[in-house]
Amino acid sequence: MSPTPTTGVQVLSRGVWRENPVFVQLLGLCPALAVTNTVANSLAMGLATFFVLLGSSVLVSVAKDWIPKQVRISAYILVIATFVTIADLVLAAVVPDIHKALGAFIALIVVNCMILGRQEAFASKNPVGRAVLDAVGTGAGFIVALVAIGGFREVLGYGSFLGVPLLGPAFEPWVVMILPAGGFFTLGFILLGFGWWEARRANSVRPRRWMNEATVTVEAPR
Amino acid sequence: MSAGARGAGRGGGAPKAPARWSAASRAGRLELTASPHIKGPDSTPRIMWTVVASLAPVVVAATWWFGVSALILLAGATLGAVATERWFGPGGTLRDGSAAITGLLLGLTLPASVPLWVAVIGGAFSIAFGKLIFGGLGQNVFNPALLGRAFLQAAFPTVMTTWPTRPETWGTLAGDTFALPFMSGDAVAALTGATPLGLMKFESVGTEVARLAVGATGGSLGETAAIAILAGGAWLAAKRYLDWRIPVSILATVAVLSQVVRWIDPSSPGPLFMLFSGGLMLGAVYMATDMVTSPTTPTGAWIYGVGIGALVVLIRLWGGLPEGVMYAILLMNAMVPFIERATKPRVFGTGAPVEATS
Amino acid sequence: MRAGEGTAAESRPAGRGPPLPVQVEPSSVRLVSTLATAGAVAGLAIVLVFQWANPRIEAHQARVLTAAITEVLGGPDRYETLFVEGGGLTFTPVADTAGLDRVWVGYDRAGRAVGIAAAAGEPGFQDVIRLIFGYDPSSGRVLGMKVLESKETPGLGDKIEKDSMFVREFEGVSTPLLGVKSARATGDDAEVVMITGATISSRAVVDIINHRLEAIGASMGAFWRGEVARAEAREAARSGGAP
Amino acid sequence: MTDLLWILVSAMLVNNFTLVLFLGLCPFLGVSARVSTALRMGLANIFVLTITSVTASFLNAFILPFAPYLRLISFIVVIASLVQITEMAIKKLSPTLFRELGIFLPLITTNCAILGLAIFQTNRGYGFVEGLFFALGAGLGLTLALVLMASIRETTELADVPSMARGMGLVLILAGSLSLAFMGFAGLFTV
Repeated sequence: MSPTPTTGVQVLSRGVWRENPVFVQLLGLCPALAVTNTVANSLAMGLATFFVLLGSSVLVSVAKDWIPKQVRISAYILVIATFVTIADLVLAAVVPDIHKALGAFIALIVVNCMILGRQEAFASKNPVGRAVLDAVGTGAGFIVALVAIGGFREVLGYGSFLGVPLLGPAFEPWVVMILPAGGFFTLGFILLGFGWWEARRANSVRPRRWMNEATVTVEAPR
Repeated sequence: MSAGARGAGRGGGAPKAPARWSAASRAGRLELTASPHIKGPDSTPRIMWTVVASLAPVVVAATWWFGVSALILLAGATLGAVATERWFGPGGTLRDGSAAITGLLLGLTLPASVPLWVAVIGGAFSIAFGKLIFGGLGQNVFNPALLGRAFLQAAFPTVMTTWPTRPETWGTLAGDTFALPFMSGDAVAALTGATPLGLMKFESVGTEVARLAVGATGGSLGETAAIAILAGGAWLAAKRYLDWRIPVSILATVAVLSQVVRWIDPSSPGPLFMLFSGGLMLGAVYMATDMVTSPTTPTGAWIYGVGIGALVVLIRLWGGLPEGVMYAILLMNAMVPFIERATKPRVFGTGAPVEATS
Repeated sequence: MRAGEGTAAESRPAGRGPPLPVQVEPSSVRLVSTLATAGAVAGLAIVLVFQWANPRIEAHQARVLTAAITEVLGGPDRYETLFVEGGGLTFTPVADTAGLDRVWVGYDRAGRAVGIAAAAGEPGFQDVIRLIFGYDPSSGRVLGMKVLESKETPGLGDKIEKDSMFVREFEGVSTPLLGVKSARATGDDAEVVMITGATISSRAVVDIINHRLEAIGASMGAFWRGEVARAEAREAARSGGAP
Repeated sequence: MTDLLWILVSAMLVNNFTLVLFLGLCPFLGVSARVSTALRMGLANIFVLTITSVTASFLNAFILPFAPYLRLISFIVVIASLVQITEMAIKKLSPTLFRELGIFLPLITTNCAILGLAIFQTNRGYGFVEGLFFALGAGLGLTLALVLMASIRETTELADVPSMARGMGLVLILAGSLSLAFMGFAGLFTV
């Protein structure tokens, strides 16, 4: 991991790109692959996760002095589960169609390692303002990643973007992109693209920083 | 990350990946050797081009039954594979012919009516993600041609399950072969029939074994003429270019299991039908025997073959798909590293304690 | 264990004085009370949101159900819920309604029953397919079919809900249904032509309806005869009382 | 009986938890570098999934009809504590088993597959026995996917993988290929 950033802008921006939760840290892959067959679903899942992350970070950061460290993980999970239940109920009441499309995966935001990770690594150690910046940055990075994956899959799999047909009626859709295999392939393609780009850019100066970070993050026990 | 050294130090994997070839190709030489169980003067190019030659009767049969479209598609799939190998592969690996074989085999598994661009994409996918991503020849896990076929089947399910009838004249296209890239073909143009397995599964209609043997049925380009495939396979087996244990164990398993099922349920298709229909012959002789993706030990070869046969019977008789040879082989490809471990007692028994992460 | 320590720690004003020394092991009371407080707050928040959201969710579910029933019964004026109890259909079951299987009977403007809608689900190609269909016990014909939930292959198996040709085949088809390939269709009343390339999914739809009718078709018939008798009685009473 | 068989086969092969439903991806990607580790992880998963299924059946039958909105919270809290208690019990009763499975148990608790199983089981209305078969199928499917992936990864370690594909890129392509191969099981035992 990179050294702790100092300015608020850095706190905000690193989650979006340099420490993108999906592409770099490979966290929260379950929703990132399971519901990203269209951009609309990706966006809804991204926003729901964003809401939960932001809410939990604020609450954890505010309450950090009252939570004894022995029960902190349980307390975080309780906080996260509360926000997820709220998000689940609100989505079901306001946008029932999207709620049906996302199905059980809204509830599974609870076990998104990214959210718990941010509480443990940042919100519980920083003042509210910085926790908000961190949550916004990380949440935005998650949305960016989900929409990128969803866009790739929807354009190839349905020939449309956000439901708007792009490629004409004669386009032969690549059904595999909507299927589970397409989810793995899409993220695989994107990571290969990063790997290629990084290998080309950095030649031997800083070899494979992306991939090393990614590997280390995933293999370390949470 | 010195992957080679790390893996070799643990001794966990199969010793079939030759560390040599990258060095050799970097030096600009073309002397490539792949599977280590081949000894003597048989170089990789020689084996590969012999396999291509042995496919001649199958290609002739495909062209006979499906007309000019067959030739165009076979050329397209081969071109897609060879071009990908040329552009993205390590230099100089084209001449060993392995990319051409992959393309040709993939082409033989396509229905005659698919658009040309589908065949080209399939060939490119086979080589790029079936082979090059693992580091090239000799290091891939899945049979590249079948992985490409599985991808196409998942990507374009309608196109890949439309089986045209024999065109009226040899020069008539079997479908919308020249559809614009990424656009769907004109489905009305193709007169569609059904494969013998589809007829059996969905309508309980059998097909005479004699027609199956010569290929006068619907199906993929190269899978219909069982006799042509057997001829090519026998020649290769005689030259010891393929491990006879694999096709024999696959075919025997299918025959035995389908006979057993027939005793229990007389309405199920018998062994002869099961053996000669669908892609079983092509898969057993040319796909499952791929030296890279099949086990190297004799015991392993038997286990692998029996596994494929059992999976074929399972999917054909109880699955939702009429045909399962492709999936059976891919699944057993995935099992090969495991089979190799299990059939090498030295490695399997000692199994050094390993830490959770590295 | 010192009583009251948990509360003392809780009430310590935030921001004043140094933070709690971490070396001191907080008592179990403190740990439990923290979690209990958090749980209580969480429960309260959820209950409040639930109070707001639940009527909307239930209204939506009712709308979806009404739309589906209206569609498969060919637009009835209204519908009533029927419960399957003891092999018969009844409006007023003896047992608790929560555990009972239910169907819906639709009425036209004149109050005549037009058909019964029933939901059912069975495994298809990928996962369970759930659907609802309308049935007319007097003619033994299906009135319509709508897939409620399926995960069949996009572009192939999902034609069971998206291909209007296939869906329309269920309007007026006589039972038990017969799934046939297009090449073998004979024009029989009971035939449903299956989707090319999605035979398993199409056949699953046909089987689901057939199995459901096998299970409750007889009770539907019995209920229907009673309903017809009641309608006739009403009719007779009205015509008898008019002059 | 056929229904139970279908539930088992569906959760294990047709709708494999990892390769089709994307549940349990963290261990699938993180703990699949060695076959021996993967196997132990899989066994620990089967164990926890079974406990989860029983717990979820119990909660669904006796507690949640009164407060459906607390489902998520009670699932996660009760299952996490149960796994922890089990871990302590195993540590006391069978140190050998604890060495084999113990270190994985806390890792598993925060794994999507566990909560996913409880939620799917509830949404599908499975009872106690059906839930057990579902959990067994899911666990076997997870183990199968893990072990296959691990044995393939051990082999590809020897391969001369291009630099851009080292790390997770290749693993994800492999997962996609496995997912393609598992499509062959679609429709198993439904006709």
